[in-house]
Amino acid sequence: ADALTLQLKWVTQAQFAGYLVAEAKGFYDEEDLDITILPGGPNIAPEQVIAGGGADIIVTWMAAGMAARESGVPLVNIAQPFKRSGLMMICPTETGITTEADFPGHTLGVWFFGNEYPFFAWMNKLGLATDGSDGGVTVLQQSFDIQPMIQGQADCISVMTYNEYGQALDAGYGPDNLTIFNYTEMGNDLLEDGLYVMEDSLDDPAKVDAYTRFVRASMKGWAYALENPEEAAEIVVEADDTGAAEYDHQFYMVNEVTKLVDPDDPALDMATYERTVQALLDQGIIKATPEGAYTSVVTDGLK
Amino acid sequence: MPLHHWLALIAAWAFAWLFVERLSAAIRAGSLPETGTGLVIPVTFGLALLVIWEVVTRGANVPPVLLPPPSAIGARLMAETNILWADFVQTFIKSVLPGYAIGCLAGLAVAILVDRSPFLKAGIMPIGNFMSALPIIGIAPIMVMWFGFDWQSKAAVVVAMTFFPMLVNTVAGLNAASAIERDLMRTYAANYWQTLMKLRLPAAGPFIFNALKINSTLALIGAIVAEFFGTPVVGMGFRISTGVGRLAIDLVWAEIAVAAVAGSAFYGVIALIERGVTFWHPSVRGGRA
Amino acid sequence: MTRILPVLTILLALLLFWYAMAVHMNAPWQNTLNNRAGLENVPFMDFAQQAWAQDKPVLPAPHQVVSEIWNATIALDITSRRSLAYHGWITLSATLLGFAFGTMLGIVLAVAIIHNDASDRSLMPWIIASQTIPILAVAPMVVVGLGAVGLTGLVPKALISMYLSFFPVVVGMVKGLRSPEAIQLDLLRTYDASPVQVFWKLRWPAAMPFLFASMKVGIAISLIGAVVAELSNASGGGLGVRLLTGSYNGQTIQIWAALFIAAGLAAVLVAIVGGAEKWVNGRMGARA
Amino acid sequence: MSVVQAMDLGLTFPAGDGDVVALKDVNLTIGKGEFVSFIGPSGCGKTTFLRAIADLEKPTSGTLSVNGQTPEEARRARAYGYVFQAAALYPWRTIEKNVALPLEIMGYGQAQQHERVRATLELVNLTGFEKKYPWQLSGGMQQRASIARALSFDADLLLMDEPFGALDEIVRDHLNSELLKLWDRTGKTICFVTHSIPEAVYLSTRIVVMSPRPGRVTDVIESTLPRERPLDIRETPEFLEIAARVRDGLRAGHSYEEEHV
Amino acid sequence: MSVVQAMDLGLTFPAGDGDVVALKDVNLTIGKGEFVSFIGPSGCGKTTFLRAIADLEKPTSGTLSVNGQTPEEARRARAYGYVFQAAALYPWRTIEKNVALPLEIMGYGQAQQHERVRATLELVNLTGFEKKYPWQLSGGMQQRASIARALSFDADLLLMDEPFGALDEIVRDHLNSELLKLWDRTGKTICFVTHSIPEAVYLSTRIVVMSPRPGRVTDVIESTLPRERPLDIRETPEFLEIAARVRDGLRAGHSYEEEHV
Ligand SMILES: Nc1ncnc2c1ncn2[C@@H]1O[C@H](COP(=O)(O)OP(=O)(O)OP(=O)(O)O)[C@@H](O)[C@H]1O
Ligand SMILES: Nc1ncnc2c1ncn2[C@@H]1O[C@H](COP(=O)(O)OP(=O)(O)OP(=O)(O)O)[C@@H](O)[C@H]1O
Ligand SMILES: Cc1ncc(C[n+]2csc(CCO)c2C)c(N)n1
Ligand SMILES: [Mg+2]
Ligand SMILES: [Mg+2]
Repeated sequence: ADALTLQLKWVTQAQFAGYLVAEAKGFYDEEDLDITILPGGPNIAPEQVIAGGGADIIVTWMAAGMAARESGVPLVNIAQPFKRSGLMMICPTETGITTEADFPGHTLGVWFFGNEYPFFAWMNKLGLATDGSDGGVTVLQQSFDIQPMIQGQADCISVMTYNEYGQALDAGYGPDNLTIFNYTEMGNDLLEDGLYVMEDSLDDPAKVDAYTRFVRASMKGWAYALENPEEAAEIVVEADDTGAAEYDHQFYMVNEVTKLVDPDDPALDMATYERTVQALLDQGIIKATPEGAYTSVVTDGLK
Repeated sequence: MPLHHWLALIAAWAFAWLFVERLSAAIRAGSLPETGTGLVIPVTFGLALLVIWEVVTRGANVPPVLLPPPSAIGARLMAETNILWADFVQTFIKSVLPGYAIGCLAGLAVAILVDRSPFLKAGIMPIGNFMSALPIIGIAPIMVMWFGFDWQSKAAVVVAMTFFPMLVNTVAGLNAASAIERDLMRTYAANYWQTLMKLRLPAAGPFIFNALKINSTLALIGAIVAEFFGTPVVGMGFRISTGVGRLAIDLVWAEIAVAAVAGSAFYGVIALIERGVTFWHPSVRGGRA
Repeated sequence: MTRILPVLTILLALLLFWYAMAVHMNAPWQNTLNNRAGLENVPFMDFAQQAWAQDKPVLPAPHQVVSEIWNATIALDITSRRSLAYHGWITLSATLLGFAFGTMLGIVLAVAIIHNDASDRSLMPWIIASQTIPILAVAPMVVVGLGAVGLTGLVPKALISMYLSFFPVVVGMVKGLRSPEAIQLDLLRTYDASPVQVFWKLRWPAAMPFLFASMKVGIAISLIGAVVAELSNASGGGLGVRLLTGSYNGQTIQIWAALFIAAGLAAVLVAIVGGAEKWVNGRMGARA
Repeated sequence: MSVVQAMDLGLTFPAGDGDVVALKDVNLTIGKGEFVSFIGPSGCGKTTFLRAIADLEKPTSGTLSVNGQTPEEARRARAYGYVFQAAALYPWRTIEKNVALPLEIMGYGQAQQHERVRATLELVNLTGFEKKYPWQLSGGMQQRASIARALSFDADLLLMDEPFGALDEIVRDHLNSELLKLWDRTGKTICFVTHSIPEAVYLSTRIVVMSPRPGRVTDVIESTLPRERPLDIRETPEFLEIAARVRDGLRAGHSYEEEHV
Repeated sequence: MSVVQAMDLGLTFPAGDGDVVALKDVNLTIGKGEFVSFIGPSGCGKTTFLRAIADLEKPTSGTLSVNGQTPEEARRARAYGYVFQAAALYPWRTIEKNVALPLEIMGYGQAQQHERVRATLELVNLTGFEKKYPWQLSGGMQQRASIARALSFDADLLLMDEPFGALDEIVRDHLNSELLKLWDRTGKTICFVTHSIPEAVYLSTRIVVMSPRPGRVTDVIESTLPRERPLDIRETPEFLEIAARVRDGLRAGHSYEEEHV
């Protein structure tokens, strides 16, 4: 069997249900693959891990992937299971924020560590300063939960539809007492969880073949998760070494994540790709239009 | 790694070693002055390290996103002085210094309080040990909850981190005075505070400075780590954590270099003060009795 | 009894303070909840009860933490991945290994420093500088780097523990090994004792008080190192991982439970070092 | 009124390998203005007795009163000055500051501190060494500094434990006569441990001879010498006779005689 | 061959507030088997001279040889045993272990260590205190333990810095005669610092009188006493005459004479 290591962008959770299900249900074995799945965390940059040779394939956001490419890690997108963004910004109504025009003077929470690009691209589009100057917004490096909102440290916080938004719902927040800015609906979405490999590995036909089988099995995993959300949630809980994943939350997450994934088509949508690249260029996150940052050789191989 | 890289490596090491040996022998023999030359040695050693680092990263083709060569770090250091300075002010001046001062003073005060009353000592020391062991990583989010996300919460983390070493060392130090030195105070019927000020605190000096030195490095680590848990978008810890995410590893190392220089200078200042204040201790006066 | 009573008194005072703070800090959120539910003029005691029973409180009440600890240790199979005892053991083993490495490294460096001028002058500043490197920044790189050469699990964590814990030992031991009075050194000079003899017969015993003071700090820091290392690598478990995942999910009670287990571990470890100190002191004829 | 009164005094040090009886059945009354010397073999309990008077050691039996009070009350009233057998100077203080230490503690004014330090340092011939640290002095100089420290404040009772042990004969003679003058002038009560028989006889109104294991008083010799004592009184037959008595007392309680000679 | 030879020896301690000249122009030759006492006011450099011989202090001028070698070579050859002015016992070792320390270092076997420790402790009359820690002993007992430590191994040169300062007359007499016997039996060379003129005269073949600021040798007195010296030789006119010469020498170099008396 071909051995491949997959580095996730975050801790073991239903955000990666397709891969975890494929592993648990033996879909990788069927493709004669031996897959090791490494959980991520707030201090693990998948781009760094793959550059150091610690992984063959990584799951990451396109903005971070392109930025890494410019910094000398030649990453190439081989598949894009996530079609839509799950990123939102929510503001409790008592802050008085109802439209983008209300932002100036308020504190907005953002995750950094490579997750800040969509936010800055958006602010750039609105023409709002983020350096603390007058008429702009104050940016807070947000922790990975909704506490900054509950404790009023930030007026608005970043959430993922499939994770923190669920926590907010649990805490009694909802559309009736929140103003929600959904990046996808606003047309500000940048591509999220895609699969990236090192450029030179694509010269090796055997590798390309292994990648192809990997993507095929993974998409089977996603399809299975979509059909069987209860079992998928159980698999995720089971796969979590730390014992922290809770079934109810993972079940919620499976259902939300599968809304973002198209299990039948892992191919990169060129229109969204172009828009993402343009936003990154506009914001100065990358300086030059990337060349060869994606390939369809793997997804073409699936057909 | 090609052969000539290996040779460069060995040469750099051998040269530095010989040079340092010679120099310190010369200082010992008194043919070179202590001050000034004293600095040359660690600098030489450091330069040797840097050369080795440069040669290894380049020679073995270590990906710069894992470990950049020092030359790249140096270039970044020069290019980003504004950012680095702002981060330094936020972290060192605003968080570390006040937190260090408060933490050390509190540790000292509680040690004295605890020392005063055996009841408190029996009660607080076990609980103090317990609290001190709360990993700062755990208290950092809590401090952010309590003190907000700006420097105040970082200073609070520094306070919590520096408190325990000071407490433990001071309690040990307050018992360092010898029996006969205490007896002398008894013969004067000196009251508690007189004995404290004139005997036990001076005798505890070496221990207190021990804590001050350990704390000078702990404080910086604490402040930087605390910034990983919610900060405004400035600060050394913030820059390091976001820098890794952005793969701006050379900026991260530039920040680390600033931290190392600031921390070493801080330590050096404390060590200088120590030499002045506890000049009488055998470890300082070379054991003359 | 005379040892328990003071501890109990202080503990009681702390508990009272803690309960009061819990009401104070959870009040805003409780008010929001009550307003939403249309409750008004809740009597104080009822309000307090509510504040002490929140799911994700800002500050959990002591009994919430205790029951979480209970549920996550005694009430669970020890091999379960939800068991804090299981995670505690993982952290403890990394701590102990790292502490052992760190203490040895610290002593070895201190010995080199006091015996060799060149290493004193060249090493010491860099040992100090090494400690100003924010470990959390380096930890993931260490984990990634060691992972690339195939080292995973306990060893990377223990190395980070070692990195933190050797420092207090070096500083303390350099001081301790230099603490003998001149006349005590002179005595051995008159015997033309070898450096090894001077070390074992004089410097080492004289450094004991410093060694133990350093080790107490060192072992507590070592635990912090293990926890920090776990934060960089969510696989494999450990108390640090519990802290991390607790904080993603806003599970404040889980965070506090893990924190208390960690602190409890450290307190026990420090106490063990303290016990060893007493024993050695006794063997060295210390005055009662 | 008696300054020190010991009745059936006993003091035992507990030790893992058998207790040490440092003092047993000691009965002694020292009146105001007396100069009492203690002499006896090494380890016979002289230091222990002085320490008990000074409330540095708790007797395990019998009673002990100082100035009619308990030793603790007397200590709190700062009834005495103590010269330890070892100098016990604080290494972080200069000689001058070491001597000023009791004055600081007892709240003397700056000017008075200065004057007293100057005078007592001159008395022990250490003028010029004010700014030195203890480790820069020879053994005898350290001892003199510690004497100066005990004399700097005016206690009515002086407890001196071999104060002149490390001094040469000339300085010793000098300090002996200075001490006698001081005693005569001020009417202080002095308890003085020494190993020198001539010194004991020269200085004392009474000489207490002690003997070890267990430490006890074996002889008390009253001096018949006049209060006024020039140095050459030491050659008079009367002096030599007292000295001989002391020597006999000492020898009687001494274990060497049987064992070794 | 001379054991110690000092030529124009000088030793200055640097100090912030003016250097201290501890030794100046010292010329002295000590032959094999001599017993030389050093006497002089406190602070005159006796300890410093002994320390220079022992290679514990580096002379700043002149030359010094020990056994025809440099002091360092002599020290490395374990040429001497040293009794310090302060006992310097290690607090974490029992008395017996303290005395065994040099034997351990010099690699004596267990049985031999045991026997030597027993014998020297008996010599200084400390049998029964083997298992005590230093702080459980009186000052004089500590001093005797440190003497035992220096005698436990057989060095040909003994450097003794006021070894008997804290001992009473009887023990002192006893140890004086034991030391003389040892010296006579073994032919050791002994350098001996004391403040007691009778002790110096009784023990020595030669007495070196020193005087302070700067420390220098002012007189060297040859003893005419026979090698065989019973204790009562101290009452002979010959003895008293030598003692008087020493006293005069001492007085001459002494600052007290002019200043105070
Ligand atoms: N480490 C030192 N630093 C500075 N000065 C010193 C030091 N050691 C000794 N001295 C000075 O050197 C002089 C001689 O000292 P030394 O100890 O040799 O005297 P000594 O003859 O042994 O006196 P004593 O009989 O009191 O022991 C003294 O004036 C002393 O102050
Ligand atoms: N802290 C202690 N613990 C145990 N035994 C002690 C202690 N202090 C003194 N002793 C013992 O008590 C006895 C008397 O000691 P003390 O110091 O009073 O003698 P001393 O008469 O002053 O002798 P020296 O002339 O040698 O100073 C000795 O046998 C000594 O071993
Ligand atoms: C370091 C880091 N921080 C934030 C995110 C954003 N994010 C995307 S998925 C997810 C988990 C919660 O749903 C979070 C927080 C990330 N990926 N990595
Ligand atoms: Mg005594
Ligand atoms: Mg001397």
